[in-house]
Amino acid sequence: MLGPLEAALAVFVAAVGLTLALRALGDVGGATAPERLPYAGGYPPRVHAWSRFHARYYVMAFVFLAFDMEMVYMYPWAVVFAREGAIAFVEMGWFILVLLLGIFYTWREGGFDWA
Amino acid sequence: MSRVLSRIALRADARVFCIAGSQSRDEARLLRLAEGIHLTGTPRAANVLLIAGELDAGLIAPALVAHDALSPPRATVWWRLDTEEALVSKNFPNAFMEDDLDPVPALRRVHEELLAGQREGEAPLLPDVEPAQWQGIGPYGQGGKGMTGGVPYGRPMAERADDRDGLKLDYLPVRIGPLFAPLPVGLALDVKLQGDVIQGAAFENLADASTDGTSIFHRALRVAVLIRDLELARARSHLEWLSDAVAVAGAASLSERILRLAQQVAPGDGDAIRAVERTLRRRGFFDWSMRGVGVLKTNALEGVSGPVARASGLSIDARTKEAAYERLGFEPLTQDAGDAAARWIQRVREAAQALDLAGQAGDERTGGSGAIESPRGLLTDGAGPSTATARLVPSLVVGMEFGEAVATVVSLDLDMSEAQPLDNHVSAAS
Amino acid sequence: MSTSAPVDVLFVLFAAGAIATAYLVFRTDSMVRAAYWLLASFVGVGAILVLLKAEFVGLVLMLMMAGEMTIMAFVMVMFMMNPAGLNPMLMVHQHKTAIAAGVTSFLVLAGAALLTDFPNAPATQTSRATEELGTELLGESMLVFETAGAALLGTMVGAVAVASRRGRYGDAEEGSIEPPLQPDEEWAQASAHRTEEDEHEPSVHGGHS
Amino acid sequence: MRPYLSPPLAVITMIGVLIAGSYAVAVLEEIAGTLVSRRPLRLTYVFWAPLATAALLLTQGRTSTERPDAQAWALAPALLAGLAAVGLAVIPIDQNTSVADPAAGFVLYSAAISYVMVAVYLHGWSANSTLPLIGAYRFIAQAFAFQIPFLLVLLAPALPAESLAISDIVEAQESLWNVVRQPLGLPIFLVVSAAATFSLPLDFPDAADLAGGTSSEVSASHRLAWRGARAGLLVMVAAMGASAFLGGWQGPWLPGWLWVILKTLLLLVILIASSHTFARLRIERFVVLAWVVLLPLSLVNIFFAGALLL
Repeated sequence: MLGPLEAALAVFVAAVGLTLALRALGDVGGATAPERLPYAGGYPPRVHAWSRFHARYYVMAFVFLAFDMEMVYMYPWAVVFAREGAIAFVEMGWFILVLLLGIFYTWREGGFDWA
Repeated sequence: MSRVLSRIALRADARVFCIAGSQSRDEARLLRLAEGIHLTGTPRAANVLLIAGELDAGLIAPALVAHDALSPPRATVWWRLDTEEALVSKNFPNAFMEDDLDPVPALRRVHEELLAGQREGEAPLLPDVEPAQWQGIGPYGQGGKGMTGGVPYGRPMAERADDRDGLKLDYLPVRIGPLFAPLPVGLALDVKLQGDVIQGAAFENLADASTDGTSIFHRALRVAVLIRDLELARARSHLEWLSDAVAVAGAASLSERILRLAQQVAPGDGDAIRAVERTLRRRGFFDWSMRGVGVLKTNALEGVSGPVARASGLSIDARTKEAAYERLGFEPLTQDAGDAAARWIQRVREAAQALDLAGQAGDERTGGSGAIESPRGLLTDGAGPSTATARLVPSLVVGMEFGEAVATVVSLDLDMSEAQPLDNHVSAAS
Repeated sequence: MSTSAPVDVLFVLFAAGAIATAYLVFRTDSMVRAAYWLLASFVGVGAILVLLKAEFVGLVLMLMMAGEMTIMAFVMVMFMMNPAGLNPMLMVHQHKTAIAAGVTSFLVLAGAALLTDFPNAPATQTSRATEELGTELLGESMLVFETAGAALLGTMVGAVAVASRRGRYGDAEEGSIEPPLQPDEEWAQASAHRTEEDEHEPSVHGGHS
Repeated sequence: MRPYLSPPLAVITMIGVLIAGSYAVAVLEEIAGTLVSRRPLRLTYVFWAPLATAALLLTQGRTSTERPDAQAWALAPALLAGLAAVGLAVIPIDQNTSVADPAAGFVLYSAAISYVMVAVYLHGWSANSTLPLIGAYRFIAQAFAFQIPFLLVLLAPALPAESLAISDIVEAQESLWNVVRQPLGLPIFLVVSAAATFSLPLDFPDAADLAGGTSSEVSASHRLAWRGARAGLLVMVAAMGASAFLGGWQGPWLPGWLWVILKTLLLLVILIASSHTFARLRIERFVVLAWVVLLPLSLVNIFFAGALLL
């Protein structure tokens, strides 16, 4: 058996299902064209909003990608830290320091600014 | 089941989307303090539309769009505020008419009647016509040809334009306003959005130009009025603006408190306002939120007067030329930064100064000379300060993130009804 | 090998879900949907890993993929025309080759899975796995782990250098303009020349032809 | 095997906790708003308003927009509610009592937090409308900025516990709560949890300057679902803060579950009060602040916590 994860799964499925049901309780009013107009202050939009959206922070997204990887190492490290002691401290310290260099570099290059 | 829900829902605040004609802004703003109703920022969240006063001709069409965006069952209340014309009643035939000074009972009644099923929800007012012919066109009948052509689902798709970081992605031409809650009534901002950054901007003023306002400042153009009353009105105007601006910054409850304070201040209450300044500073409104946003250099300020000019370091104030103010020892306050934070601080300090002046003024009078320093700047016969200030908007917001642009426009304190109707286009600079 | 019925049922559900959502990635026209169908497929795989008692690895897979697939979604929306599929289109290219490649690799992998004689070593303790991983990382595989750090730094610097247009030393173009051919020619002229060339580049437009 | 509730019992408990939690959040919001705006406090109104508003939203008609991504739109609030439920489920209710407390509970919780980004992005994207779309993209930037500090600051309590299970993390605080042992932890956690729940002063995706952002096009039952799910999220982070930093069920005199509720309420009060206190940052500045200040600070916090153990 799955143990606690079984309960977690059940809870997730139930919450999603019940919220979907709750949302479905309200009937869909407003099916005519003027009722469906996206609202931005009283004028209809000239084009569809779905377009090649220029996310200004793409550089940050790539840095996030690298850091997200790093998190994977942090979890097992945290568990064994107390037992491994100083060596774990130094190893992770070095690892993090290297990554902090990356953050510092990105910051200096303006990578966190809106392009 | 639904009857039980309706009975419980009776206790809820009525969700009201309020559209104020540009002459009724002050009355409409006070409804934020009312109990039993809740003003929403978007019509989707409301089912009662409140129209305050007579709508400007340019606001009728947008108001119809807002009406149809309400979630059904919907109703309209027209709070007449003793207007004579009847643009509203012509365009909103089913509107519940309210002549009373306080529209809240009428709003509650409509809300309760809707819930009890005694009042039928209004049908949409605009014709049920798709924006363009699309059904059956294209290989799948979706209205488009090719990858980006046609009008899928009745609307064209965005086109591409160069951007400042060398990418060539789509831009969205969008009209924000004139009934977009954070912006001043009547200001329709036409922006070209690439991502959330504004690449080109223009605006149209949809408010009716009003040459003869009813405020004490308009009266002071012709007759002498008590400085005490004039300065009190100035402080109120600044505080009411502050209440709006704080609400756009997200702090609804603080906004309410400031609006209440605006109603209660009396001549000599300068210290109460200085306490507000300290509160705002402590909470980060100046340093976190508005510092460095929308910087105005003095050389860009042609024709601009009032707090906007003084926050950029120009010491111009029509009051300095008046003997009465000289007797009171009036000195205009200025600041150097010229950013949104400076404009916020400028108005708060001027409100405090105005209350101090009002406290000392005694029976001194001013006015009648055809020019007066209004809260927004120099007001003369037939020309208000907002004309020049509004002209700054397009060039100022280009290159800004959307929220920054909204904060900048709010910090200018525009009254579109005193700005000349104009159409000002500025495109992307970079 | 002993498994219980609910685990089997869940395995079948997640496996079928992973395959079905992976298939839907190619059946939708919307970039956002495609990215999140792929995410759903990864979640299915992660859930299977959890069922295989690799609790930590499975959950971390789910955790990471949320960020990764969101990045994929917004980058695809950024650069693909018609990103929401308002005009229907085909998400696959080179149909036949793709199908052949897909079927072949499926057969090879399935064959490998079925024909290999896997050791029968049911996992019993789940709580130890994370610790073992940690000990491994800090002990024998220390060099791998630290190399990963350096590699991630390289990734970051590379990503920033490639993607960022503005840097400490000014706009990216300024550095990327090749030196003039003639020694007396100005750099600015060379750059003006280049910009002109760029503008003649044919624009990629779908529908208007 | 760790103790957990059987699935039906777990579902009933969690649904109850979520509903009660959302109600508590709504009441606290109402009280905070009343106090800050200096309105007179009407207690009957305060306790009735959330219920009445929910009923009102359920009687209204749900509107749509032109060609929305209808399924994704419906999924967004449901996913958010599901995440709140899972995140809450891993938090122990009492000594030896948890709804679901897996060995890698902390990883499961982190995963739930990172899927908030998916839910909010879908919520804004699906309407095919400009303002929600801007809100959606704002939240991606916000999520990239807060996620790493969020995970790091919660990792520090795992060091002394030598485990990724939340109950072990609570247990390890028997002698000293982490709020004392890791003084940087709770403040950083409060900042990033305001970001994770997109509540003021970091409510960028649903901000007032976008007239509601991702929720500016939603009405009726959808609005109720979204608000309820967001309130659930707030409870979820507050409960985690109570367990990771304030010793969870540990405390004298009172039963453990009551301590959990009281500590969670305390953090909810702090979060909601600060949302009525501080001004909103600009999103561009928050991003830089999170990377350049919060992230290094949370690393310092981890190393400080580690050095104490050596």
